[in-house]
Amino acid sequence: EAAGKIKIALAETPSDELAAFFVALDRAKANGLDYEWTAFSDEELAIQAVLSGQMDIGFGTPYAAMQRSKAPIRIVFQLSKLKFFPVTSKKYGKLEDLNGEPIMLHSRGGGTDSIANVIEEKMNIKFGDRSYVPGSSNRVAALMAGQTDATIIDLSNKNKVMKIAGDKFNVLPMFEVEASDEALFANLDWIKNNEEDVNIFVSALLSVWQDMTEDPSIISRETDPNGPIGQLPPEILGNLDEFYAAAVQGGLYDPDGGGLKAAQADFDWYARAGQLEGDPSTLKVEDFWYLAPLEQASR
Amino acid sequence: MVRRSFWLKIVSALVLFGAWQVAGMIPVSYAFPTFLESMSALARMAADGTLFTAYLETLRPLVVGVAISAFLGIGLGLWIGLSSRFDWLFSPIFIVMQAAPLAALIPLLVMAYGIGLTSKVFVVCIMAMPVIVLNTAGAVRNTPASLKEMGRSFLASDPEIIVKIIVPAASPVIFSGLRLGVSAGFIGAVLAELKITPTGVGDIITYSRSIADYPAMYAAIFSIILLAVLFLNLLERLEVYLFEGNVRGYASD
Amino acid sequence: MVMPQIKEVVDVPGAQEADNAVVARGISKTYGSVEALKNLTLEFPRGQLTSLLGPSGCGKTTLLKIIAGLLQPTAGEVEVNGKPVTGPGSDRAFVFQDFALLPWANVLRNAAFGLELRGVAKSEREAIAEKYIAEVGLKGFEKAYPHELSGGMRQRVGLARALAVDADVLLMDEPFSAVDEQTRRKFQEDLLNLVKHENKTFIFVTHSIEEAVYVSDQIAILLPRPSRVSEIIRPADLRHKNVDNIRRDPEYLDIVDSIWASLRSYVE
Amino acid sequence: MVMPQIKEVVDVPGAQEADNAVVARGISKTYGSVEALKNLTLEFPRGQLTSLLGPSGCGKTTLLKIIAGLLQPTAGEVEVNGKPVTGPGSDRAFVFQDFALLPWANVLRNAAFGLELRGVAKSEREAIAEKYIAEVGLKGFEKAYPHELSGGMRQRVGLARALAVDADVLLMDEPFSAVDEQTRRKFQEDLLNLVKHENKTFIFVTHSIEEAVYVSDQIAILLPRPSRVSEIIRPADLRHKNVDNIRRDPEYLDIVDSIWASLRSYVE
Amino acid sequence: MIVFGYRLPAMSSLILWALVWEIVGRLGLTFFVPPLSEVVVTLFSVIGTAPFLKALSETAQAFAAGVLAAVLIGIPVGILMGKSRLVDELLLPWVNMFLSAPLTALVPVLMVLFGFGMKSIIITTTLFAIWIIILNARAGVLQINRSLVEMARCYGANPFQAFYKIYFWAALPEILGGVRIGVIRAVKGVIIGQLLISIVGFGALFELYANNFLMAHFWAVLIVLFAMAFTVSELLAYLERRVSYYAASR
Ligand SMILES: Nc1ncnc2c1ncn2[C@@H]1O[C@H](COP(=O)(O)OP(=O)(O)OP(=O)(O)O)[C@@H](O)[C@H]1O
Ligand SMILES: Nc1ncnc2c1ncn2[C@@H]1O[C@H](COP(=O)(O)OP(=O)(O)OP(=O)(O)O)[C@@H](O)[C@H]1O
Ligand SMILES: [Mg+2]
Ligand SMILES: [Mg+2]
Repeated sequence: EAAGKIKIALAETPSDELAAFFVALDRAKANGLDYEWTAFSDEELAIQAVLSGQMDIGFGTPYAAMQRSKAPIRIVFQLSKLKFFPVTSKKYGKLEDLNGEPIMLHSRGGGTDSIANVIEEKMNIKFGDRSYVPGSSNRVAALMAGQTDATIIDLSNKNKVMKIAGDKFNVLPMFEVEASDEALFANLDWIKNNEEDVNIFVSALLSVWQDMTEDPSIISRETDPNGPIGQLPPEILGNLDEFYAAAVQGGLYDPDGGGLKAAQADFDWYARAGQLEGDPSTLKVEDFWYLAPLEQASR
Repeated sequence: MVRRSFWLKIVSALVLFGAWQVAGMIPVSYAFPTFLESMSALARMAADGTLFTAYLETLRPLVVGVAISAFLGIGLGLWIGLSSRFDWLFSPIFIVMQAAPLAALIPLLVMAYGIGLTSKVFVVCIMAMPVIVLNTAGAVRNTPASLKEMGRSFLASDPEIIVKIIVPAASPVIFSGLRLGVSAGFIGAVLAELKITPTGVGDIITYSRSIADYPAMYAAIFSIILLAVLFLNLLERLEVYLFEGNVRGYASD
Repeated sequence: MVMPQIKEVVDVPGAQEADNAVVARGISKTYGSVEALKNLTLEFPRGQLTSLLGPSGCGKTTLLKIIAGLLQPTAGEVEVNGKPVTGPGSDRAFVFQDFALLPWANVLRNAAFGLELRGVAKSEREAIAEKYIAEVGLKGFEKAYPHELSGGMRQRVGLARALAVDADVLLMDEPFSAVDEQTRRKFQEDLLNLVKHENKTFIFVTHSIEEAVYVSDQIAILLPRPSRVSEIIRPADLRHKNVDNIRRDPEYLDIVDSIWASLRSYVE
Repeated sequence: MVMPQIKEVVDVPGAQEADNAVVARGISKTYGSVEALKNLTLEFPRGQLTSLLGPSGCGKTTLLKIIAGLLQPTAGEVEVNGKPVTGPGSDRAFVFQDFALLPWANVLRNAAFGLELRGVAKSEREAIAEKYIAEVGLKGFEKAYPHELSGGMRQRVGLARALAVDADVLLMDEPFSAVDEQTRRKFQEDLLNLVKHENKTFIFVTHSIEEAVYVSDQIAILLPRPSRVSEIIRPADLRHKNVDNIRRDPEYLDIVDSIWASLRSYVE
Repeated sequence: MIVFGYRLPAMSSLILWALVWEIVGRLGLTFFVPPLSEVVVTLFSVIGTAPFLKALSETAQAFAAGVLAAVLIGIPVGILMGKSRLVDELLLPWVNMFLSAPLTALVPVLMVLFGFGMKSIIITTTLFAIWIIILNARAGVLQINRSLVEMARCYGANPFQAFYKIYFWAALPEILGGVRIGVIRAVKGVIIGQLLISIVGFGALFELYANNFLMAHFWAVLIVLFAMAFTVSELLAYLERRVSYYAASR
């Protein structure tokens, strides 16, 4: 079993945002990692798949699942940070203007929901009705169709909107968020049985994340033209460089792969957001993160 | 006979729920609760009212969509069945619609009609309508010619022939279309709540899943299936009530 | 049971030509390429029963439907009570070969259906229907549905429905085909009774030579497709004879035999 | 067409009691609460045709199916050729009231179906079937499908199938009910021919008194439910008489009348 | 419809609707509906590419396996239910329930029970198709002319012979009708499975194109799917017509 392919559960279909991840996978493969991947429609499914042992390693931020279910799930790498942007019509100029106003978010209990909770707390405001539309691109469509005046969307969609119709919308200034949006996690028992694979994987990720911070264009250069990213329609591929340049600049990716720092930020964030119970300071990092592979890779 | 079939139902239900309970106890997966856990979650949600507010939300697009599909679908079906011109023009549309995997269209609907009631009603209609229209049209076309002739020979007017002969004669097939349509409508409503905006029962399912409250998720799934089955039984009652003579016994008895 | 008749008048062929309830003149009917009827002319005297006899598929039902106004002839015309037929009318009632009962309606509503379509009030039409249901021997089955009846009983409901609308002309397409021999005999006697007591004109399709001879005032023998009338036979009035003996009456048997002789040539 | 027979032997009732192909002893049959047959005993002499006559629903089909081994009697037993019946057997063949042809198979396969089920090789069974198809007058229709045939032709396919398996006993349930009167007469004559030329035992259900009298060696009249045999009539052999005249033969008419008299009491 | 004495083929009105589409697309009312011509051009550019062929083979495999399972299990079960009252009473309520239950809600359960790969998608497909196949096969057997069965027994058929020489053929028109509807439902099932379980095959393409507003691509793949479903269902409808000659006279 341990010698077989490791099974990776993605939380979305391969697209520009996953290009860096696939570059890392290619590097890991060159170092002897044997893998296969499956895309799920959302992160909850990926978590479920790892929980039930059908997948080895998954995408997402499974804090709630870790606290509630008896399964020993641990995070090993922070893939991206919660870089989301409140985008509104010209009606609003700053976050405080949204007090009592309706807002459109991804899903109840999801990342954008927690961002909204934290905004409420930090700005001391209260949003009006929250409506939920999964998928940033769908929220962009709703925004452009005038069905909502305020939403929270991810970096690439923010860039898209502002490129198409920058004159009609505002990106509200936001405080910095260090918490994880996507992280790589797996069952602790599995990790221990496959220590070597995990190490190769985390090292590859870390090296890509660091190289990318130096030069975002390595992603498009290293992308395998026959891989899942290389096969995307040219309309999408053409934007890779632009996307990663903006992402690195916007601090979407942590060149250190998260670790202790990210764990603390997450506890703080997800406790405020209501996904973790209890006082953040009493939570133990080793109950949620398994830091050994990252430490080994940083050495 | 009635007693036996009743007991068979009970026994088969017990077997199924028992299997569920056992599978949950093994457990098959951390994400698979037992039957009893799920039922207590159901009771909890029913007691604190979550379930009812959720269904208020879910039933709105469903009822509106099913009502629209039923009226429009039967009307269009009658029309298509009666006029060869409309048959030519419209039935291919519904045949294509029936064959189409409309789940894929949902993102488009969201873009076109937003996330409100409209697009959910639309999803329900799109799922439910084709089978209602096609069944009605087929049944109307297949009305026994001799009954229509009988009506004419006893001087029925055209509207009378439609109301008193064609519709009742077509009613079993229309109702089976309605049944399939309503069930497709339920699928559409749940799909809309899973893929468009998580409200109502779809919200309970996705939210429970995101906070890893699996018993609640299974309870919600169980309740919607139960509701669909109850709804369809109601429809069957209605059919029996409206067209008593259509109920014939077992062919084999 | 009909008692022996002591009516000694013998029909002279052609004696009633003056008063025809229905006249079909030069009727042709083609279905696509199938020529069912060809230039058929036939008169149906008022108050009498005319049988149509002929091989299967020769066009008897077609002729009946043309008279009923349910089908348009390709050529020729039908007159009922002197007026040309353009469509179904309240002066004619049809008893269908396949019964044509509404399966979702009970016996009472089925029997009253003709009246319902004529706008007769519910209580009134049900009273009338009940009377005729009793008359065809179905009393007690008013609430039953067609699928709960035997073939013969269903046929009788169709009969009651046609009788209930009180039309001048009754078009009956093999009305006794589904009932067993014993019941059939009873019906034949009832039919004779009807013909005698009500001044209605009956047009009757049957496959049974004996039945035709037994119940008819006039028998039209049709040729196979394309159909014309090959012969018209007017059995002498057999009704004055004892019903129980009629089947051994030489006159009756002569007619049966002559019809048989002219029909058997079509059976290969 | 069967030519007049010059066979002057008159059947003496009881003369052939010694050799019965089928014996039904004390048969009772209840369906749930419906008592269809009650303690019915009847013997079927070898090489003869026995008709069952009785009101609709009296249990004629039930008796036939019990003899065929398709139904288990509630009480009593049936012996065929001296051996008790426990299920269907190759010594009996059934001609079904509704033909029971395979609609997806052509005439040839239908006629050969009984042999097919017995595992006879294809070429052999088709040769046999072809012979019987020709015998029932369907030569040239081997490749036709049942829906392309008229009712009478379908009936003959069923007959050919039953004949092809060469069973001792032929059980025929209203075999001529679906054909029109003209064709029916021809079939009756063919049947008489069969009885004469093949040493088979026929059990024949019909609703027509005339038909029963015309074709039978012995007629069993059944009472309404619960059915027993009320009377056995052995018409004197009418076959020596001219077919064309038989219907006016006083002997024939006497028998018809006496049966009619005993049956009419059940028709209200 | 008959125009100037010429009978228009049944599906020819689709040409008219294609024209309407083209006009709506050209008017540029909404970017969700690009002109049909553009979609067709995109279709040809997409159709030979590796992702498309991969999606096609993934979808076709899941679909074929799901339908095959539904047919192989559904028909015998349906026939058995039609034959045996006990089996019928045992299974019918469940079959009816699953026919009308919103199967989409069950998909998450399937994922847990059967995993997240192809297996679940195949099972989803099967679940969408099988119930109507069972019900139709059952209905076909229930309306079977009882004398055909008796005839077979009478001429010495064993149960196995009765099954494949009588029951199957006698119920074939209904069975084919059920398979046709089942196949149509299976297309929906396979796509729903691909969207809700793991994102593979055409489901993945739809998701990708919709997320990136590639409308012409989206419609192009949708057309391919329409065409596939339509072809399969018309093929079965043709078979149905082949046996309809005896459907009315059983
Ligand atoms: N709607 C139709 N379309 C085409 N042909 C028809 C139609 N109706 C009847 N026919 C043909 O017309 C001929 C006469 O049919 P019709 O029903 O009048 O016969 P019939 O004398 O009543 O026969 P039967 O004694 O069997 O009832 C038949 O050959 C039949 O095939
Ligand atoms: N499968 C059954 N279940 C219950 N009752 C039955 C069944 N088959 C027949 N009967 C009843 O048994 C009686 C005899 O039926 P059977 O079919 O033998 O009559 P029959 O003499 O052949 O009548 P017919 O002349 O109408 O064909 C009828 O009253 C019928 O209602
Ligand atoms: Mg006719
Ligand atoms: Mg019978």
